[in-house]
Amino acid sequence: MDLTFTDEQVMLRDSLGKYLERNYDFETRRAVVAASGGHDPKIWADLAEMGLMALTLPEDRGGLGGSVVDLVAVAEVMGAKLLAEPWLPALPGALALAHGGAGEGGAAALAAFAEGGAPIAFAHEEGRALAEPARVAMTATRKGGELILSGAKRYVVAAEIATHLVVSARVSGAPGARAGIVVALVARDAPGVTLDAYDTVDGRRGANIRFEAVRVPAADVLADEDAGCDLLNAALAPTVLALCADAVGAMGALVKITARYAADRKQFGVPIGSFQALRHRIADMAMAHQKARSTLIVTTAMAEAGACAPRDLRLLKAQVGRMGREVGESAVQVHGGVGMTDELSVGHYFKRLLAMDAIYGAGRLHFRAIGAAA
Amino acid sequence: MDLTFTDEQVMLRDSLGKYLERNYDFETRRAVVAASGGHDPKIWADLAEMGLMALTLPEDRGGLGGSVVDLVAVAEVMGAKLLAEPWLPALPGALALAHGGAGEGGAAALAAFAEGGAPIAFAHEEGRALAEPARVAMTATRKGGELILSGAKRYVVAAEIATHLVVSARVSGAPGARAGIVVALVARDAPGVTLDAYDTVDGRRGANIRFEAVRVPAADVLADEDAGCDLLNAALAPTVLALCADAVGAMGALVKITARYAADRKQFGVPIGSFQALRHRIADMAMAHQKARSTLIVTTAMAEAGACAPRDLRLLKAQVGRMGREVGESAVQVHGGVGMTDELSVGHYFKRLLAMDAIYGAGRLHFRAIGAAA
Amino acid sequence: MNLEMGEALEAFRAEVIAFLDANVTPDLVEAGAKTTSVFAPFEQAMRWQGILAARGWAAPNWPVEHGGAGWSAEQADVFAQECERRGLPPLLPHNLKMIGPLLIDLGTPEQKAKYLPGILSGEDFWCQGYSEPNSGSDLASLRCMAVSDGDDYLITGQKIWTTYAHHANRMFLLVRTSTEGKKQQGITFLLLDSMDLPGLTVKKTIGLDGFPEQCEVFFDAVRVPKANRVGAENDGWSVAKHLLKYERGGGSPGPALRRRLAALREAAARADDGMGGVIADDPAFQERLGMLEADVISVDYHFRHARGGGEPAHDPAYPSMMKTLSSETSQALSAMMIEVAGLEGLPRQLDALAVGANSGPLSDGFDMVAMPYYLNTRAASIYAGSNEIQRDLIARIVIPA
Amino acid sequence: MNLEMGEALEAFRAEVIAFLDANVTPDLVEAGAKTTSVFAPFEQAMRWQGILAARGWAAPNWPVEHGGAGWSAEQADVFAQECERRGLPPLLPHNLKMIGPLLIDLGTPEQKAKYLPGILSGEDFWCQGYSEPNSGSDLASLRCMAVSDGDDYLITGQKIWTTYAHHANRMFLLVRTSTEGKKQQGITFLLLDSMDLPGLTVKKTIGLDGFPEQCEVFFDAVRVPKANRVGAENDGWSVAKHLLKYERGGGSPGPALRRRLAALREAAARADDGMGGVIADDPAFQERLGMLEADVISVDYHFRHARGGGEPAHDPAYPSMMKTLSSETSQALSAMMIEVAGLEGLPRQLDALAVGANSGPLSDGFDMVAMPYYLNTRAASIYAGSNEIQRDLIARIVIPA
Repeated sequence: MDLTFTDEQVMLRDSLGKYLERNYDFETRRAVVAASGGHDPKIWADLAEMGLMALTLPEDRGGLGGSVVDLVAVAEVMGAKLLAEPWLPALPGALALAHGGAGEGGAAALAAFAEGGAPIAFAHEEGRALAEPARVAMTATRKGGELILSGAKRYVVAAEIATHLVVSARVSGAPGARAGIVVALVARDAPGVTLDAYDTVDGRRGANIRFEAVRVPAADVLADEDAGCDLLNAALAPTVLALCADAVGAMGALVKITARYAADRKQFGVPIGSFQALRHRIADMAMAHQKARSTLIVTTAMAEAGACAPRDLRLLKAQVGRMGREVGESAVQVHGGVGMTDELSVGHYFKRLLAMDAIYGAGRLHFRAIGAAA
Repeated sequence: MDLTFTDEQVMLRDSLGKYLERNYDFETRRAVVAASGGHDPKIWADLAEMGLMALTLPEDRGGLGGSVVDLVAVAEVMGAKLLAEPWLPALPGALALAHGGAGEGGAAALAAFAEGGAPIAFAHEEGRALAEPARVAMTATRKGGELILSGAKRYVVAAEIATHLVVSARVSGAPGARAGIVVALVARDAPGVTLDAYDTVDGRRGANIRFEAVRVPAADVLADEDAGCDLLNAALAPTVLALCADAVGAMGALVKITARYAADRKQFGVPIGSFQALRHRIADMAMAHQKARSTLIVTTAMAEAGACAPRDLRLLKAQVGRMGREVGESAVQVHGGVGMTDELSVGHYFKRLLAMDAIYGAGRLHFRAIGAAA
Repeated sequence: MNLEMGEALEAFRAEVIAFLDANVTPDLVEAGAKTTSVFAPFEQAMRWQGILAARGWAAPNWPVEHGGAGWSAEQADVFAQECERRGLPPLLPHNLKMIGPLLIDLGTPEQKAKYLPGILSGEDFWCQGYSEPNSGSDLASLRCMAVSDGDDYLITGQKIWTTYAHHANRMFLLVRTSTEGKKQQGITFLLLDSMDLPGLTVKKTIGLDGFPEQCEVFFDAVRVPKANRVGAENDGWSVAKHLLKYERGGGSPGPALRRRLAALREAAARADDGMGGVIADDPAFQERLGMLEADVISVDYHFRHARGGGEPAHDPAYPSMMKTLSSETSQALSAMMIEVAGLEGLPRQLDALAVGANSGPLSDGFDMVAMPYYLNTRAASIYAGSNEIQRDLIARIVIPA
Repeated sequence: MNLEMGEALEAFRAEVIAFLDANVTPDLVEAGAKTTSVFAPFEQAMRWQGILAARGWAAPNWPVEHGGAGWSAEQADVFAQECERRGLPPLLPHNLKMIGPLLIDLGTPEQKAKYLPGILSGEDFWCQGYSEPNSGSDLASLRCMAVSDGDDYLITGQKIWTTYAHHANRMFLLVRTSTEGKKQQGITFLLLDSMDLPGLTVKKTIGLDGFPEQCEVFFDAVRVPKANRVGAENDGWSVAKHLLKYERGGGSPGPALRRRLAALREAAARADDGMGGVIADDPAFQERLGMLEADVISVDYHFRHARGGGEPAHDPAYPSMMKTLSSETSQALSAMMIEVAGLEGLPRQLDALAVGANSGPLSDGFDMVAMPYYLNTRAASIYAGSNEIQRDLIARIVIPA
């Protein structure tokens, strides 16, 4: 049993970490978020240069053929550095394109993305978040060789800067049925696609998207109703691992920042970190982080070994969400008033963790599914 | 709005408290529990002498006509002093007799009890505890003018020393239906009644009771199927208030004992009560106690004013159960190893609180009912 | 034990309802719905205070001679219930629960005459200058100096976490007038007649929720007459402690908590649960909601128990307990709010949250309010003495010396 | 990252299964089911240890030259899984995870030769004499004295919370040999060859669950050869700290937690929920059970992560974290056990809980075990360094000096 990163992975983490330290301090991030919703073409290009867009795409699709361990290795660093670039939101769309039956348009979009071009936005979420792909409800109908999409998707991050959207929809069956789900590639400016874009609490740009009789040619259907659910799972499983890695990175940063603050900040003539109540709270933060991180690492190793069931992913996602909120709440409390302001990074890490908990299904649904069946 | 006890109530509390301080220290209690399952005829007689058996029975049934506030006033003292006598377990049976259509036998049993005679055991619980009387499932059939009881009751406290049992059963309808429940008085040694008695974790004697075609004459049916559920509620509502008062008394005692221990016990050369982690834990215990107590007092005042709905009682019962477990767990933790032994009163208070939480419906069911409808 | 009920109380309720029918305008209700803090939107909260003051109901608990309503506890509950039912915004506590009661207790006759009318009517709004950058939990270490200059003081220094200072036209504050002796000595309590005094600057602080609620206030030789002192020079700490009594657990937390709980219930009854139903029907949600409601009610009852003369009324730990219990209950409530909102809580909708905004919420009002309220409510366990400080105070009372 | 899987591992599993098929007797399974503590019933636990020792599997993690099995982490997991599946009792940690590894590391060659065989085979059982009435969390303040007398020490004093001392035939303990200098100095680590030495008395302590698990041990001039000392005189504190490493988070908490979780699931699937169904189908219960299971798995993974060479393997806070997390997870689990048992957890069934009892449980085995286990498990956050002490240790590592 080996649960360590390889030397190559460690090097990649180090070089990404150093790059972000040099080029992406908190004030830079603040400026990028304020100016352009978290996306700076220069930083995006640099990340692509490091191979991060191509990292886990298959080699025959212009990728580097990296593993989920590679993905987790870099995503943890991005979370720790609070990267607002839509690398993670672009991941499932790219993976769906890479593993689905993409035609020429799709292949071109993917190749462009891999080289640092526009992200492929993933238009999948509905309602208050889908706890599993089988819950997709937005409808699609077949007409001739085409697919007609009608309905709405919520919280599509980076849709504004994407050239394409990967969209999940249902041609048959009721929400909950694995069969009947299709996945399609849609140009972001295709007729009938309307974006309602907004800032998100965690410094990104999201959009609710309406599809009104949007026509998708057969070549752009990435998976039909027999394969749609599997394709979504294939795209989402690495994404959830990366998302959890990002969150674990953020938690680790919060533990460090908070412990440092407790050592430096004085009240009553002594560091606040000398008060047992705060010491214990910080100890709890450290435990929550370690617990989440070990769950991440072992689950990642299982995924790498092909032994990670949907239940294992649910458990990871739900635990990281729960621990993340705990750690974020404690970080603010230990910081006191200053932790409540927009000035410090603490609140921004916290909101990133909250956003990650909300997406891809509320923790309560995942926990219940775990509790319902061993 | 007046939420204080009257002078008379304060006097009664004081005299009961003083009596128990003089005659019922922890070692005496230990001896009574070990020798006779928590019941000492002399103490029982003294309590009756103080009017505690007759307290809330109607004046026309030999009682003192006291209010639920009187009940709560004395029960809190009993909990604080860890009284193992089955005063509380005998309450619902006596109230059912007092408010039901008891015949001569019932009237005699009640009169005897009021004067310090045998308690009337309440054979009502089934399964893992009934969250409301309407869940009664044990069956009864009518035959001629008689009622025939068949089935089992669980956790009947003081059945061994009772001359009579008050038994709830169902003649029609499914569990959950309010209609169809009867309440009957049964001699404890009636043919077909079998006791399987045991010690309980909180120092009492309980019994599981089987009823095999037990015949009940019409005169001993306290309430028929139209009135059974109401009679049970009339018996249980004051009982739940008293039970919660007892638990609140126990919680208050635990807070005091634990705070005292923290002040006296030294480690690392200082009282353990100087460590902030334990100080905060004790502050939490004190808050839990106060929160439970205020819920008790306001609910009692509402009951006295005739404005206490079943939902209010559920809320009280569930809160007291939850807070009680919290306080008990913390008391043991603060005491450390010595809190884990049978030697100190701490563990006995704790187990009393656990037993009270388990009876009359698990907290989770009460909380859910509260959450399900405003 | 005795609760007042019956006809007289119902007659009073009718009176309240008639008054509300006549005076509540849609912008007030909108302000109530868009309250994402314990502090309601300023303009509407003050307008509503003015309306109530005109009726004599702005500060029902004040002594009647100063404008109180002379209500029984039950009448106060009825009034709170009816306001809660309409979703009206809470009044800001600064005037009515802080500086007003303080001046009634400790102000000079001149101060009372000069300030109380504006405090009650809402013509003035007072902000509170206590915390400083290095004096938060350790408030007594404050260093904002006031130097004697004839009949005046000259104030130099800085305050922080001054809620709504950018809306205020007056301020009460603690300053250091002596550096001798214990740090609690040498503090003085002052009143500022204006926020436009020469040398005074207000700078807004943006919070986690994106809103400016707190401010920094800078003083550069700001001149204040000594007549504006409350209590003796260097005795401001005891004045502040007197005031803290009102601040911590002084008011009932019940109505605000119940109002948010009702909103949570309604939202859960609309919100899809991701499994084809609505969240309100999920037994797991029900169980947790029931636990939360029980806590809301227990906290409310603890307040009532004290008000009804029971043991908590005489418990020195009561204010700290109420502060701790009510802040943590509101935090638990806010956590369930973002749980119900789910993804819909993630868009940042600052514009739509303004009262009178042209744009509506992306999904609905509850979803829009949930996240800002959750984030803002993190402060509840920090301000007015952090909950760690409160637990220390409680332990000091509960654990024998 | 790499997990071993595949045929070789499955062949090993078959070997384990065959061994268990041949050697597991009903009383062992009964002892497993009636384990209401981290400590299994003594007689069966030791018999099972003997059976495993004969096969070379009693202490798989020990160095192979001392009787270890040389298993990979994955093999150890397979063995644990198969034992868990049959509900076998856990082995007692005193011999195998405490004094054994300690002597391997720090014992003299003579001590190793003399003691290790009996430690491994289970012929001997060693109890641990650490705590004293006034030295619990503050262990270093211990006062049980050992006075030099030629080649021997004479021990006088008292130990407390000595688990299974009434079953033990040997003891390792800390004594004070000097009162000079810091309290951590002057402590010596000794081995007792017998519990029947003149002057030695064992008194059982009854616990909350009604069972004697802990003991007091009294020493009145008990004679011990100096050759029975581990480490140097007055250097026992560093010996004890070395041992603590094994005690805190040394073994995997996974198997025991998973076994109890499985029992909880099975019981919930049988237990009426008071509303006409079974508890296992209650979504609220499922949600909480899911959270508990997630915690059980996270704790288990934290252990695996360390064992797999990841960051926790090098984290000085790891032992304290494992101790805290595993103890609090077992407590949460025990709380759900009494919730499922409900009223059926209230009868006190000490007789039926004995292995080989004539009487069965009043309802079923799970209900009988739930309350004693819940009560006993309160100790998990107290012994081996209270969780308050563990959090202090973690904070010392996490917060920069």
